[in-house]
Amino acid sequence: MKSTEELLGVDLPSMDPIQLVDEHGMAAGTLPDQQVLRSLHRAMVLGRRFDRQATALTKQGRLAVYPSSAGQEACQVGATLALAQDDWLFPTYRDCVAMVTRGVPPVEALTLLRGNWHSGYDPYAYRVAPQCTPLSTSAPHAVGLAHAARLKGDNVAVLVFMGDGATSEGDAHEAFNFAAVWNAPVVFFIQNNQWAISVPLSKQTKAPTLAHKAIGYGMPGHHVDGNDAAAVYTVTKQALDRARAGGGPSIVEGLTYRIDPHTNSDDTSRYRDAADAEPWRAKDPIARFDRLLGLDADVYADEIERMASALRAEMNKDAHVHPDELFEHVYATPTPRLRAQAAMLKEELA
Amino acid sequence: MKSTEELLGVDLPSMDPIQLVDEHGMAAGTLPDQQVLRSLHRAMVLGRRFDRQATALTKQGRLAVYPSSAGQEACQVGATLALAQDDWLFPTYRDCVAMVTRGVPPVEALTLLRGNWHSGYDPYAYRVAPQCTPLSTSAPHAVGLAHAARLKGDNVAVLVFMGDGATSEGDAHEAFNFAAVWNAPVVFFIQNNQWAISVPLSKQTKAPTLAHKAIGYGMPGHHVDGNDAAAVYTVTKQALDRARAGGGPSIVEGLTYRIDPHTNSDDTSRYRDAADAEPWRAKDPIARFDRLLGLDADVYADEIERMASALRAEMNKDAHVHPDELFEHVYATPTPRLRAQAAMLKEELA
Amino acid sequence: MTTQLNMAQALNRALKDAMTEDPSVVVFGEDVGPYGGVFTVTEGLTKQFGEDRCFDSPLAESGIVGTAVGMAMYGLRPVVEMQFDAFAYPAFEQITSHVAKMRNRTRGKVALPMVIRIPYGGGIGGVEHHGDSSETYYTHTPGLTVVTPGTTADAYSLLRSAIESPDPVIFMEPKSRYWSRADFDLTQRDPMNRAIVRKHGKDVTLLCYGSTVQTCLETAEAATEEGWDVEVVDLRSLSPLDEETVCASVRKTGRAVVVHESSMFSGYGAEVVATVSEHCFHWLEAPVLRVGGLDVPYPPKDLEEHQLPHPDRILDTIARLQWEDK
Amino acid sequence: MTTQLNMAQALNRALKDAMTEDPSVVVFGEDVGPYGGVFTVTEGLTKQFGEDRCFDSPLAESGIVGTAVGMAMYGLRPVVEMQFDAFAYPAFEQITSHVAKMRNRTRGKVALPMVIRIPYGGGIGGVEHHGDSSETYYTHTPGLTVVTPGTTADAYSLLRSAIESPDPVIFMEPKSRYWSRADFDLTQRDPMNRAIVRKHGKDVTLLCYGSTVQTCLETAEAATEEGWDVEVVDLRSLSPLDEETVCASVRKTGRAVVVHESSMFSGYGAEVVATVSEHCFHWLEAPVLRVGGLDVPYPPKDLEEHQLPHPDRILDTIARLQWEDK
Ligand SMILES: Cc1ncc(C[n+]2csc(CCOP(=O)(O)OP(=O)(O)O)c2C)c(N)n1
Ligand SMILES: Cc1ncc(C[n+]2csc(CCOP(=O)(O)OP(=O)(O)O)c2C)c(N)n1
Ligand SMILES: [Mg+2]
Ligand SMILES: [Mg+2]
Repeated sequence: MKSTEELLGVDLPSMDPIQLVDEHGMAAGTLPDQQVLRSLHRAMVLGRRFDRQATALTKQGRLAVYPSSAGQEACQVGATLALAQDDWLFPTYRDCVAMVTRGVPPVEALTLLRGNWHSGYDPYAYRVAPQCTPLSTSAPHAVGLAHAARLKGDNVAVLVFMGDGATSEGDAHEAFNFAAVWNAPVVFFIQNNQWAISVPLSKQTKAPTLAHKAIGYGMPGHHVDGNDAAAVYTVTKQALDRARAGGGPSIVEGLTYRIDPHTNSDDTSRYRDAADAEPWRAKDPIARFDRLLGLDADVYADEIERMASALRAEMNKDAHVHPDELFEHVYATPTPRLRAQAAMLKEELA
Repeated sequence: MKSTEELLGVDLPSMDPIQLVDEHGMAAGTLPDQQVLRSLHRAMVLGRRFDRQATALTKQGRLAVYPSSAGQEACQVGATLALAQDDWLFPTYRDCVAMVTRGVPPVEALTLLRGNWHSGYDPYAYRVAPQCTPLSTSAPHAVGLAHAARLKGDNVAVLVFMGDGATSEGDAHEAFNFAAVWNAPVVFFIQNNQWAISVPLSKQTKAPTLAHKAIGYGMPGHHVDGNDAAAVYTVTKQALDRARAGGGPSIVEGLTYRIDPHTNSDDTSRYRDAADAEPWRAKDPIARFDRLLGLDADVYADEIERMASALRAEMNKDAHVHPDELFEHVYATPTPRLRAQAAMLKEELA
Repeated sequence: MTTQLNMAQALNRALKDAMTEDPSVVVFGEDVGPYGGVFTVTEGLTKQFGEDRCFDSPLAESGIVGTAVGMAMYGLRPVVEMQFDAFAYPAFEQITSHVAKMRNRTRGKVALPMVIRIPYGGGIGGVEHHGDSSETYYTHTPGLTVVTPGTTADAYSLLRSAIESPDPVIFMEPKSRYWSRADFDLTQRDPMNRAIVRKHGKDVTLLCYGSTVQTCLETAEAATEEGWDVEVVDLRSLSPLDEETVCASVRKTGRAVVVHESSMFSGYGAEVVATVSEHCFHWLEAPVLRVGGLDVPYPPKDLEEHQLPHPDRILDTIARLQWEDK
Repeated sequence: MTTQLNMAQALNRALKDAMTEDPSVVVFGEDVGPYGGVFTVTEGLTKQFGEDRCFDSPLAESGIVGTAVGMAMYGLRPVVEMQFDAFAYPAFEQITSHVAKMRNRTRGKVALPMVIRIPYGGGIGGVEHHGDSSETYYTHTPGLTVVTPGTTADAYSLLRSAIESPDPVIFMEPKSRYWSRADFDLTQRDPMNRAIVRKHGKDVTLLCYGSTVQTCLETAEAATEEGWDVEVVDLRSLSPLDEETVCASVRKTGRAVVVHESSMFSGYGAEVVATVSEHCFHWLEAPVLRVGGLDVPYPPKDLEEHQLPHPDRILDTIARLQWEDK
C-alpha cells in the first residue's frame, strides 16, 4: 500500500518542528557550514540590538510606533540569509530585522514607523518590497512577482513573510493557491509567534500546524523550530532552491513566540500572563547560537556600536519630507486638481 | 509510531472517492435503507425533469438564464435529503434541484433566473437561504447562522453548497476557518463538477483532492463519488449528525461533472471536446439507481406530469413585480429620497 | 442626571446597555474579547457577558462580516468591529453585495439588524492604512445606513439607535475623538436620521460630521473675529442625509461649506453640495464649497496636519464665498 | 482607413495591438484564456500569443489583482479582467490599499502600470450582481485613474492609452454597449484624460459617460422637438475629471444635467455637480441636476427599465431647469 505522502504527492509536515540546534545549543542534525552559522549569529545579534534600539526610540518619542520582533530573530535572519542575490523579500511591519539583514539601511527601514513617509527605501535597490501592513495582502504580490520573473526567464525566488494571524485572511489562501497552480517560485514563511495582538493561535486555527495548510494546495509544508536559525536557514534555503529550480512554492512555518508586546503601545497584561513568555525566553535563538559557537555578542561590539551610533546620528537628522511631495507621487504627473491643491497648501504655508 | 491520522487528529480523505453504489448499479458498501434509496431516486428523477424543463424555458425565452445541473443530481439530492427538518440549506445559483428537493416550489425557485426578483421564496419557510451568486460568499453566512443556532442552544446543522471554482475564493477559506475555530455545526459540500465556466479543475487547484483542504483547518474531509446518491447521502448525513452533536464542521467533496454548458448561454466547444463529457454520462447518477432499484423513471410519471404542468401553469401567470416594490425593501422604512423617487416613477408611469 | 465619559467609554457604555437590555446582541471581531479592542471600546464585555456574547474571531474581516450576516439571519443582533477603516476593505464584497442587499433581495423577508463599527479618519499619527476616511464608499451603497457621532453624547445615543435599527448600520467612529470627554444624559435619545444644529449663526453654514464637528465649532468661534456669524450643522446621519435640516440652515444663511476629512474628489461632500445646490439654488449667494482632505492617499504622521481640515483653511474657504456681492 | 467593429471587438483589437507592440503586456483573469472572456473581449489572445501572455487564473479576484501588482512591480504590464462589476468587490482592498497607493508609498520608486478591466452597468437583463455601476468607489480613491469609453472608437483608443499609462487604470466597460458597431480609424488617439463634446448645442449641457453617451445623444435628438438645442459632453475620463471641457460647455449653455446609470446618492454625478457648481456659479441659470440610477440595489431584469436613465426622464429633468427665468 502506498504511504499517505505518496498518495498525496507531497510531504506531510512533521508535528514536531524540525530542529538542527536545540535549546542548549547542541547540534541536533546536519548543520550549515561554519561560515553560515557565524553569519546567522552575527545578523541575529545585530538584529536584536537594532530592535532594542528601535524600541528605545519609541520611548524617546522618535518613532511613532515599533513592533518588536525580539525572540523572532532566527526566523527573520535565517530565512533572509537563505535568499540569493537576485531573490526578493516581502516583509511585513514586523520584519525590520529581516530588512536590515537584507541590507536596507536601518534608518530607511524605520521610515514607516517613524512617520516620515510610508516607505523609506528603494525596493529595487535591495529587492525588498515595501513593508506591508494590511495583513497577508503582500502574499499575492510576492506570487505575481515570482510568476513574472519566471515568465521572463529570470532565476529568481521570492520569500514572503506573514504572521500566524495573517493566515486567516482570504488573501493568504488566494496567494497559496495561485502560487501552487502557477508553480510560482515563492516561499511563504509564516512566523508563528502564536499571537495576533491579543488573540492566541488557538482562536486562530484548529490546524495541526500551520504548515499543514500546504496540503490543501498541493505543496510542501515544513514545520520548523522558529528559534533555531540553522533549521530556518536550511529549510528555507532548500525551499528557495527548489522554487528556483522550477519545483514550485512551499510553506515554511517557523514556530516561535512574541516575547514583547505587539507594539510598544500594547499592554500584554490585558490578555496574557507574564509567565507565559518565560519558557520561550529559555529557547532564545541567540543564546543557543552563543553556546553552539562558543561566542557571545561581544565579538560584534564594534560593529554594533557603529550601527547604533550611525542610526542615532541618522535619527537626529531632520528627515522631514517637504509637503510638496504629498502631491508628487499620486500619479506619474500630478493632475490639475492636485496642482491646485498644492498651490493652496503652498499659500497656506507661505 | 502513531499514524498520520492520529497525529493530525483528523481523518485524511481517501484519494479514491467513497462509493456505495457503483456505475453499474451494484452495491459497493452498506447502503441506506430501502425507503431512503427510493426517496433519493424519486427526488433525482424529479430534479432532472425540473432541470430539463428549466432549460427548455430558457429556449422559449421564459427564463433569462439557467445553469443546468444535469448529472449533478446525486450531490444536490443526496446532500439535501440528509438534512433534518430544522437544518438550513445555503444554495448557489446552480442548486435549484436541491432547493426543489428541500420543498421550495419550483416557480419560486426560479425567480432569480426568471428575472422577476432576486429571490422568490421565504427563506424562513423552507430554511433555505436565498440563492447566492457571488462565489463562496454564502459560506460565511452559513457558518454564522450555524454558530448563532448553537449559541441559542438549537439543534440545527447547516449545509452549504459551493463549486470547485468557488473554493479558490478567500471567503471559502475564511468560512472553513471560522467554522473550525468556532466548532460550528456546518457541512461544506463542494460540488466538484470539474469546471468553473471554462476553467478546468487543474487550473483551479493542485490539491490532491478538494477534500484535502480540510486538513489545513483541522476538520474532517470526505471525498465522495458525487454521482452516487447513496454515498453522498450517507457521508453528508454522518457529517450533519456529527455537527449537530457538537463534533464540528466537515468538508464533503462530491466528485461529479458538469455535463451541460455552464448556463444555456455558454458554448462548451470554445474550451472542451464534446467527448470529454462522455465517460461521465456513463456514470449517470439516475441510471445507476434505476438499476440498483430495478425501477425506472416511469414510476414517477404522474408526479412528474403534475410538477411539470404546475410549473408550466405558474410560468404562464404574470409574476411581474410592481415597480413600487423597487423602493419598499431597501430599508425597513423608505427614506424621504426613496419616496421622492417612487413618486417620480409613479408619475412617469401614469 | 449626567455622566462624564469620553467617546470610547460612551460607546462601551452603549454596548453594555444594549447587551443588558437585549440578549440577542453579540459583539465580535479582532481583539474585542479579553483585550477590549484596540481603542478600549469593548472593554469588560467578555468579562461581564461571557464568551458567548463578546468574543474574538479569527483575523479575517470578510469572515467577520459574513458570519455576522448569518447570525443576523438567525435572529441575533451582531455588532462587529473593523479594527481600522482600511481593514474593513477586505469585507467590501460582503458589505456591498450582502449586508446592503439582503432585505431587498428577499422582498423584506430577511432583515439584517447588524452594526459594523468602523473607527475612521486620521489625526492620531497612525501609520499607513490607519487614517483612511471610507464613509463615501458606504454612503454610495443603497441599503446601508451610515451614521457617525460628532460628540460623546451622540456616540452613546447613535450607537444605541444603530443597534436597535431593523437595518444594517455602518457606524463610523471618528478615532481622533475617542478621548473627548463630556458630561451627558444617557437617557437623551435623538432620532438617528436627523442632523442637528450645533451652533446657530446667520451668515454661513458649516456642514460637518464626525471629527470635523469639533473643528467647525472652533472655526465658528474664530470666525467671530472676522465678523462672520457661523452656523454649524452636524449631519450625524450620512445616509440618509437629513435634507430638511441642512436646507433649512442654508436657506437661512445663503452660504455653505461642507467640511470632512475624507479626500474631496467624488467624496461624500459632493453629495451634500449637489443636494444643497439643487434644493437651495435660489437662496445661495455663493457656490457651496468643500473643505476636505487633499486628494492624495492619507499621508504619514509628519504630514497629516496638511491633510486634515483646520480652522484656518475653513476660514479661507468661507472668505471665498463672494461676500463682496453682499 | 476605417475599420468596422463592435465595442467588444474594438477592445479585443486594442489588446491584440498592445500585446503585439509590447511584449510586457500580459492578460489574465477568469475565463479569459481559451474561452476568450464571457464578453469575448479576450478572444483569440491565448491562441495568438500563447499561454504565457494570456491565461486563466484561479477563481479569486483579490488574487488576480494582487498578483497583477507583483507582476507590475517586476516590469510587466498586466491587464486583468474582473468578470462583472460586482465581482471586483473581493479585490477592493488590493485596489484601494495597494494598486492606488504603491507609487505614492514608495515616493515614486515603484510604478504600477496595470489595467483592471471592469464590465459595468445594466441593461442586459442580467441576474443579481450583474448590473452594478461601481465607478464611484474607484473615482473616490486617489491614485487611481478611471476611464470609460462611450463609443466603440474610444474603446479602442482609451484601452490602448490605459495600457500605456504609467499609472494603474480602472477601465470601466459599459456592458450594454459591447455590441454597438461603428466604423472608426484605429490610428486616431485622443488624450486619455480629456472629455469630448459629442454634439454641440447652446441651451443645455448633458454630461455623461459610458452607456449614457448614447442615451444622451438620443435625448438630444428628441429634445429638438421641445425646442432645446442640447450639447452632449462625454466625460471619458472620470478621474481625473476634465473640468476645462466640462466648464467651457456649461458656461456656454448655462444649464447642465449629469446622466449616469449608477445610483445617485453620493455617486460620481455629485462630484460633477459640485465641480460645475463651484466653477460655473455665475453662469448657471438653474441648479445642475442629476439623472442617475434610482437609489436602490440594482433591480432584476423585469424592472431594470425603470432603473436606467432614459430619454424621457432626461427630458423631464431638462424641463425642470427653470426655463421660465429665461
Ligand atoms: C487586514 C488587516 N486587518 C487587521 C489589521 C490590524 N492588525 C495589525 S497587526 C494584527 C495582528 C497580526 O497578527 P499576526 O499576523 O500573527 O502577525 P504578528 O503581529 O504577530 O507578527 C492586526 C489584527 C491589519 N493590519 N490588517
Ligand atoms: C465572486 C465571483 N466571481 C466571479 C463570478 C462569475 N462566475 C459565475 S459562475 C463562475 C464559475 C463558478 O464555478 P464553480 O464554483 O466551480 O461552480 P459551478 O458553476 O461549476 O457550479 C464564475 C467565474 C461570480 N459569480 N462571483
Ligand atoms: Mg502573530
Ligand atoms: Mg464547477
